[in-house]
This record gives sequence, structure tokens and C-alpha cells, in this order.
Amino acid sequence: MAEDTFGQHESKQGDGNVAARLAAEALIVDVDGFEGPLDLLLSLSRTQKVDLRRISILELARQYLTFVERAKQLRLELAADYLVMAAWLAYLKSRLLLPPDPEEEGPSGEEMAAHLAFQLERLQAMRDAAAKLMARDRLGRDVFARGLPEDVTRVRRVRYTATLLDLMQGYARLRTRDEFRPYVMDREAVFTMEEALDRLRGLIGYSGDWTEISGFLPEGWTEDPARRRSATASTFAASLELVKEGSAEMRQSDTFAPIQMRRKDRSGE
Amino acid sequence: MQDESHETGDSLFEAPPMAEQERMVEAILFATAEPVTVAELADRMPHGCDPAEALAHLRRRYEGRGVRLVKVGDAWAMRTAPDLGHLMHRETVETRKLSRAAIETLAIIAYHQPVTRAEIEEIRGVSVSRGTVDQLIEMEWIRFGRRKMTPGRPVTFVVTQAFLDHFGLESARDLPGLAELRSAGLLDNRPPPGSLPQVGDGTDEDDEGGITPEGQSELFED
Amino acid sequence: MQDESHETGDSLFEAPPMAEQERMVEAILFATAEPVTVAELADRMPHGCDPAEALAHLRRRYEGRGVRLVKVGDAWAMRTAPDLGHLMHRETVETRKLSRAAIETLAIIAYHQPVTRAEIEEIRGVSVSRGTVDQLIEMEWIRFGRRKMTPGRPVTFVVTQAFLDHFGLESARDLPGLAELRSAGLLDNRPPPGSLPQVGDGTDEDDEGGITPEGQSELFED
Repeated sequence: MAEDTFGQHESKQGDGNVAARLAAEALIVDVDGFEGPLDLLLSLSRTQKVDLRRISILELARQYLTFVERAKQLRLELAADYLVMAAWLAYLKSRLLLPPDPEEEGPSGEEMAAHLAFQLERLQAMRDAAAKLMARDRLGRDVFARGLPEDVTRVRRVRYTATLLDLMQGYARLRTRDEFRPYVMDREAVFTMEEALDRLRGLIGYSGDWTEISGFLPEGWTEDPARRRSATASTFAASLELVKEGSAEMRQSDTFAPIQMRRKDRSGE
Repeated sequence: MQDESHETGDSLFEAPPMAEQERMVEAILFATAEPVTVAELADRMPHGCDPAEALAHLRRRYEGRGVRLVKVGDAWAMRTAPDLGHLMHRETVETRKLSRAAIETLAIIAYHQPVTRAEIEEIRGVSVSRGTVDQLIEMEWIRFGRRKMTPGRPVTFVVTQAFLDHFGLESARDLPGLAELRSAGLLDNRPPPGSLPQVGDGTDEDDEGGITPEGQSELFED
Repeated sequence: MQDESHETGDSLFEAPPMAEQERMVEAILFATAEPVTVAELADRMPHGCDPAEALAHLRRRYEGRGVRLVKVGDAWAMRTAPDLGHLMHRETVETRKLSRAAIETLAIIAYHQPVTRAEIEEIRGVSVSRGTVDQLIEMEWIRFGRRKMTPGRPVTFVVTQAFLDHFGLESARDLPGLAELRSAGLLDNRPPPGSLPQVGDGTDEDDEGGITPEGQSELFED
């Protein structure tokens, strides 16, 4: 819109100043149509009808300042950044017009003007690029994807895995869980001393007479040699324990002779 | 767009070459969401075209290809060649670590094979869920071994060749023993020297099984 | 892993013939509307296949046809030939009209990527509204790139595969006029001389100005 309005005035460009003023007036009407001061400057620059690289920034600054002046007269409210740009351009203009002050620090007027020209050229370049991009053969407009895609069924498969380290650590964990506990699988053939003690405590009360300790072996532990061995050892150890407690006494008539045990009568002592 | 086809009105008298018509049919069938009838094709192509003939050419062109031209009712569509249907599902494989229960069960089987479920439970101190065993069997890492010659003749479990392949072992005997585990720092959790329980040794398992004359047990003797 | 190679062990050594692989790629690409990467193809084809070579064959096969094989970023897709677009007006998707701001922002991101919001604002001379960026993200034409290694570590924007697909570009290097813009220095991040009051943005430009010695230019260089 803004550019169209502007185009009309472009053709009237005979007397530079008049044209610029007219252009500025036309632009003011459409000030809302501009995307900020840089956009406006780019539009203004078109009156110069030259390559953006050779544009007169001084002339552009004049046009812009005229624009802002007119807007003020018309009591149009301009956004702050338009006024910031105006102030900056006024400063730039003075830098460009006055002979360079050797005392003055900072960039020269020419450097500042060159950068503004670069900004304008870059913005224009991006607009042209955008137009070229949008004019390409586009998907869904000029080029088409498969209209009837076939469903790709997704099969999710979970694969479980473990490393040798996991395996060994798992095993190590098990084997060291309670390292003092006898291996459970061995228990079938082991009659523990605790078991023997429990058994003897129950039986000793009834054996006032000497009895061979092999007679105290539990049922089922006398046939199988391994079991008998285990039960004999634990029963013997348990009987020693009872003697130590003072609740039984033992004797053996000879080396390798049968060991006998009987209840120790405390009351008799 | 539409006016464009209007502009091609002069093609009423000069239809595009058949090769071009074939291209058109190809593009239309490709991009259209539903099967297209010959009438629709004629409608969409420049005047004077012969979609039926173009279809015939196109159909021949796609013979033996990965997609084919097929007739659906009185319309035409492009479809994947039936022998390639298996490519139409994407398999996503998700790798997960085995559960602790499964790893422990597997380790016990590997170190003690052949081993019964009851024995596994005794070593682990907890019952072994059916799911765990099933999972390991499904993974083909364990299988059933021979039954034990004990009351009830329980089944045993052994590890498979796939197990050995996965863990890079020649045989289950290559599994490191407890001493090695310890020297590798895997048994660092405080077993006092000499207190290492001996695995399944000195028991009647060997006799009963009869399968493993020396069993796994001696592997663990330090 | 191992068990898998057991199952498909033979195909490891004997991939299907190339003609067959070409059919497979053809079928997969015809069945999918979105571009498919070589990795995905390899995933779905039997072991030992060479999708890249099959794609090269397929691309030649479809040259000059009604549909073509096109490269989109690092993926591939079948698309209708652009000269036949006029036949497809029924399939035309009405895309949402983009504002001038959105179009310009998109172009700036494409040509300057990875680019920060502040850089976009510097180029356009106005602040970028949130809605503009949101719209482009929602269209899946832009996405967040890596953060810049500058103070504040601002996020950057880059264009997506869907962008390339939409505009028929193999890669962001194929953007129209890119070489000219670069040689004209218009893609340089030229810091303003001194401390000029910059339109649209304040003072942090200086920092950002220095940041992309490598930046987008490098992206397009090879």
C-alpha cells in the first residue's frame, strides 16, 4: 500500500525538494503501513532511483527529516523509534556536511553513512530473497507428495540384554549375601549342632542310664554314611555342650570304645 | 491454476505426446488420495488425451517394480508390490536391561547347571517367578535340561549356545570362579578370607544328577 | 545382537541383488509422504543392503518422469514433477497466508542461520513479534538451533527439513541467490561503526556482531 502511494509520486520527481516533500506527505498517510524507520528509509531511498550502493545518505536523511517534520505539523503521533532515527539522522547529516573535526572521537560520518547504506541494502536483499523463495515450486502447490501413503505399521520390540559383568555381579551378589550361612543345598546332609542340641535337650531327661550317644541319632540319619557322619559329629559336639552345662555326663571305657552319656542328676550332687 | 488449463485449449487439436500423457497419469495417480477413474483422468488432463492408453503404458512400465498400477473397481491406483509388504512396518527395537531377578536366575543357571527351580530358589532365597524363567527361555538363553533322578524327577535348566554367544564364552566353564570374581574386584563386599562358601560341593547333587561328573562345583574351588 | 545375526545370518553375506534393493527403496518411498533418511531405509531393508546405491539407481530411473526422486536434507522423497503441478489443482493445499513480517523473518533465518532473534531484529530494523516466530515454528519451517557462545547464550533459529521439502531444496546451500548475497557481503554480520543507536535493538549487537565469524557463512561454504 505504502509503496503504491509512493509510486505515484515517484513519477512526479522533477523538482527534487518538492517531490520529496510530496512523497513525505503521501507516506505520512500510510505511516502505520511501515515496519519501522528502516522500512520507511528503504521506501524513501527509491526516489533516488539508483543502486542502493550509490545512494546519497545525505539526501535520504533530508527526506526522512522532512517526513518527520510534516508528521509533527499534522500532529501525527510517531512512534519513539521514528524520532530516535530522526535525531540520529540529523546528527549524521551534520557530520556529513561539516568538515571533519580532528578532535572528534568515534566513527566518521562516512562510516556511519556507509553502515546505514549497508543496512538498507541488506534489508532489500532479504526482501528479494524472500520473494524468490516464495516463488519457488512449492510442496502442495506446484509439487506434490504421495497422496495415498500406505500406513507404516510400527512394531515395537523390546530386546532385553545383559552383559557378562551384570551376570558375574549378580552371581557375586548372591554368593556374598550372607557369607557365613552354610550353603543351603548342603543342608540335606548336614545335621547341625543346634539341631543336635535341641534334640538332646529333649531326650536327656529320659536317660538316667548310660546310653551310647549313637542311640541319640535322629531317625533317617543312621543309614546314609554322609548323613550319619554329620549327625554323629553334631550329636557328639552337642553332648559335650550339655556336659559343659552340667546337665549330662559322659564316659568312654577305652580308646575307640563307644561313648556313653546319661543325665546328670543335680539333686543327687 | 484453472485458467492455465484453459489456456491449453489449443491442445484440443494437438494432444501432448503419449510419453507426456503417461507422465501426467503417473503424477496424478501418485498425488491423489483416492483411486482415480479414467473419466477423472480425462477431466484433469489436456483435451485430446487418451488416459486409457497412457494407463496401459504406465502399467507395463511398473511391471515388476516396487510399486504397481492396480485397478480398484473402475478406478486406478498405485500400490506397493505385494511381495514387499513386509517392508511396510518399521520395527523399533528398544534395548532394556534384564531385571535383577532375571540376571540372578540366569547367573545361577549358568554357574550351577543343570539346576532345578527348587535349587535356584534355595540359592536366591526367594521363589522364582514363572515370568522370569519364561523370559529367559524366550530369549533363548536357557532351555530345559534332563530331569533329575530325584523324587518328583524335577526338570532342570541349562544355558544355551545363544547364551554362550551373547556373553562371548566358549562354554559355561569359562565363567570366572569366585576367586577370579574377587580378584576382579567384583566380590569386594566383605567376604572374610576363607569363609567363602563352597558351591554345591561335597553334596549328593553330583551323584544324583550323574550328568556332570565333576559338575560346576570344582570351578569354584579357589 | 548376536542372536539377531543368527537369524539373519545368511543375509549378512548375501544381500538381495541391487535391482531388488531398488524395488524396496521404491516401495518404501512411495508408501511414505515424508522424506525418509538413508539410515531409516537401511533399518527397514534386509541386512547388507546399500540404500544409497539403490537410491542413485532409482533417481536415474525416475529422471524425466511424472514423479521424481528428490533429496531433502539428508532424506529422500518421491515428488511430482514441478511442470505437472497444474494437473494437481485438486490436491493443492491452501497454506495459511504468511504476513510480510513472517516471510521476511523466514528468509532471514534461512539465509543467515543460525541466527538469533536480536540479529533478525537488527536486519529488519524492528522487533520480531512472538507470534511471527511461533507461527513459523508451528508450520515446522523453523526450529531452535544451538545457543550462541556469546554473553547470555542466546538461542538461535535454523530452518527445518520440512522447510527444505516445502521449497524443493536439497539443502540450505541451495537457497536461491545465496552465492551472490554472500559475495556481495550481505550475509556478513557487519558490526555498526562505533556505538550507533541501532534501530529496533539496543546495545548488545556489538557482542553479537563479533560472534559469528564462523556462523552461517561456514554452514554454506562446503
